[in-house]
Amino acid sequence: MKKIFTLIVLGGLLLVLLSSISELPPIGDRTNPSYNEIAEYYISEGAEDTGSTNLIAAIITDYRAFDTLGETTVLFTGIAAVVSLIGVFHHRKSDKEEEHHG
Amino acid sequence: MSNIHFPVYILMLLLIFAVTIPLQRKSYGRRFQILMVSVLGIAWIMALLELLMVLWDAPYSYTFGSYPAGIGIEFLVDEFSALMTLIVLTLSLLIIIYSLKDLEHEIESSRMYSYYTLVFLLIFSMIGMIFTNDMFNLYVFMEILSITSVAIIAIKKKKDTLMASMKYLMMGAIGSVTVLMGIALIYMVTGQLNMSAINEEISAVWRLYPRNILLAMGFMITGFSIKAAIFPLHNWLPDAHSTAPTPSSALLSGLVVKAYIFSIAKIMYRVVGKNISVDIGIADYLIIFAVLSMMMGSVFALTQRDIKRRLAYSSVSQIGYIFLGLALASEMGFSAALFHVVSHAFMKSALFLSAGSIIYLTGKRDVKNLDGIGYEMPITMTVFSIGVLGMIGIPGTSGFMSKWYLGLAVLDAGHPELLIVLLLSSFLNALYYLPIIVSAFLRESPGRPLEMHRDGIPGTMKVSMVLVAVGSLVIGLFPHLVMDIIQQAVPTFIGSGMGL
Amino acid sequence: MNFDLSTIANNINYIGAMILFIIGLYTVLTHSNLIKKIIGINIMETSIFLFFVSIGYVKGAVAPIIDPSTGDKVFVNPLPAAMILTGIVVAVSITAFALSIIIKIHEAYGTIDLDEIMKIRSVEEDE
Amino acid sequence: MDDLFVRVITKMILPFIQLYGVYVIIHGHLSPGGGFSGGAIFAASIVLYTLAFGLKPGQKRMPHKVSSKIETGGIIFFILVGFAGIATGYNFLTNQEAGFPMGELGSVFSAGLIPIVTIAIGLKVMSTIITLFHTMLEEEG
Repeated sequence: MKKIFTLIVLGGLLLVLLSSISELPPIGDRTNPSYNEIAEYYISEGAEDTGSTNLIAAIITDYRAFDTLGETTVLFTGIAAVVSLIGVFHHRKSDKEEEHHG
Repeated sequence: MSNIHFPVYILMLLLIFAVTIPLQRKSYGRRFQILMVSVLGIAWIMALLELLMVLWDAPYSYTFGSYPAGIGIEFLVDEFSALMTLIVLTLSLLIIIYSLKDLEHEIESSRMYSYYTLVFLLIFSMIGMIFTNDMFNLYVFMEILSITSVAIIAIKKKKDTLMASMKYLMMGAIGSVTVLMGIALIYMVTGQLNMSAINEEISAVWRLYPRNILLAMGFMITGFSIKAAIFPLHNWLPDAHSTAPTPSSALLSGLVVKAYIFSIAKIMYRVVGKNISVDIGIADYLIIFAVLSMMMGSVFALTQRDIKRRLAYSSVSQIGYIFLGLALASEMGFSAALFHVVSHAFMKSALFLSAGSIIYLTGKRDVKNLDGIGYEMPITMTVFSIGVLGMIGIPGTSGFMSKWYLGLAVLDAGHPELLIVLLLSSFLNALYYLPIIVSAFLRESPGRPLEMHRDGIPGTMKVSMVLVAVGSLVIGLFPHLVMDIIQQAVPTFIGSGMGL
Repeated sequence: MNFDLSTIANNINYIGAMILFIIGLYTVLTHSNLIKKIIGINIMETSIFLFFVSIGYVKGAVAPIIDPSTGDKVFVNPLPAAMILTGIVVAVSITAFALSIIIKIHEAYGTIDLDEIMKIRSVEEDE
Repeated sequence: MDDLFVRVITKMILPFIQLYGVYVIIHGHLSPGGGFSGGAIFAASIVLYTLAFGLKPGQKRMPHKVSSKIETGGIIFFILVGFAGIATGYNFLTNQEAGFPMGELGSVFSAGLIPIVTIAIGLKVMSTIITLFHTMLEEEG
């Protein structure tokens, strides 16, 4: 019952999404609004500004390096969260904790 | 002392401290606690200087990598974001002081370092979300926030906590994915990620690609609403906030939800712009959901017997107030919403901290068992009462002022019928909050003489709790302290900002 | 809403992304197995990566790596690709954390099926 | 997985995987790849080693003590590189103006802070993936 209901709702959502396809900017067109002066700036000035031939590397580590700092922090957060939940503390397994369990 | 790098200094101080916590050699103890509080203290001083600087000079934009905004990432430091940062740091400082003793009862001692790593990352990401003026940067900070906010619940490792955090993580992940879809749709037609730059382009785009903007708004508002727990999407919140350790509940209810709401405000007013938000008609829908949230949150709260669960449901209804302000799409409504963000942060933190103290001392979570607790813990119950009176909206409290502003905004926007909803919701608030106070102070507890005691909780918990309550009172008695800053910030916020 | 074949063929990436998004959402909402829910979230994330990268695609263009020896070429938009790199890392972190919660849930309840967990919980509450 | 073939083959291809990972990290600013992909490739080698030889020998390759230092070090290093921009009077994470040597376009030693940051990220990603894998294995028993 729940499955059918979800299916109907999501089917409706899919129809709404698909019906808007023809109104989206076409794929792969050079005149698309997303291929604007920002993208052209990266392509024309990227090598000059950053000295990197790989423009994606230029963006992630120079133009938008702060995002990448956030991203490494996400990784750090992920591992901190995992360790907080299931980590076994080898190097800090003090006598106190042993007492706790024993 | 003017220095434009203050936002970076605050963020990096928090981040550096967070990442160095796992390297601590000594076992968790007093030395670390002092270090932690002083780091937050330094960050707090910097935030205060930052606010004074912005008020003295003018809002400014800070670009990373010295590239122009749009090419690089931009921070927009305006009055309200500086104020929000100060409030986030104030409350987190007080909550962390509270947590020093309280946490010993709630999580394993070997997880203390992990907990504080996560809390510092949480504060870091909230401040990042407040300052950023870049859509994708907002998403990155939001992800840090959604992982840490789940992790500080799950760390308790009780059975129900695990299920609650799983639910929260699932809903949160769906929310983030939805927001990212919205960002993609907006990027598709504007080619910009900078919020002010999008705002400049969007009026032209709105005519060319209305469907894109409509879908993008739908996706983003839905995504953030999941994370901010608006009524039909709220079902993770009561579980998560009530099972979490008390300091986490206070952080989550007081601050984290506000960071998401502030993001919605940014999307509606700074990115898409007020006029288009109204044209799309999204404002009208939001009013419906806000009203539903206000009413249903209170109705659900009435049926709860667990005190923390009752507080959590009350958060749902209070978030409805903030949404109502945002949905009015007027400057008055907007500033009322921002005011309520601030005042609710203080009130809810005070409520959760005092409820946590009750649980700490007596272990009682059921509101039926709180008879006469006011004599056993007078300070705690006074703090609780201040929070409650604010929630109901007794004159002189910050809650009254936010309802007052909200009422004025509702009348100004020409929706007098919403005033009834406001009053009805306040009445419901009174219905589920007042009995707790009445029974705490006026009823006799079974098997205990009715005489004044001193609260048997550690001093740090008392001090921090009282300071939060005092903060709430100060905002209530001198609302202009906050309101002036908000009104100064509204033009820069709604106007396209500084942009490219 | 005119669905001729060329519209579908030209926008196959967007259509695929949207269908994947719905499939992912359906998986999250209906399956009771927690691991399958995680898979659903990953499908949703992948669908958005596909969507985002398709935005940056330009017909006939090459990957945005400049070769100083050859002349000017048309490059695809590098910004979406850079953002997706960030998005993938975020997805990895969330998946890892969700899996670790599932490990703990399995420890606590002995099952990772949501329906069975609900049954266990209702029995516990009755006691 | 106690299998002779797996062990022998793993030992044989391990250095090549690691070399490839290092190559991808170092050439991040010249060719497809970078810190994240290179770090993941390098981590895959240790994951393979752990799968073939068991948890204990795998952990010897990457003890928790070392990995936690790398994680912290990677981020702190990134932040310090960023502060170089502030120290020279520009904003956080400034590259060229902050005086990082730009070198010749297309050579390995070029592009200022990009390779430096890429190496830091590569180390960080490597240790994160290995630690995640080992932590989950430990929990399973």
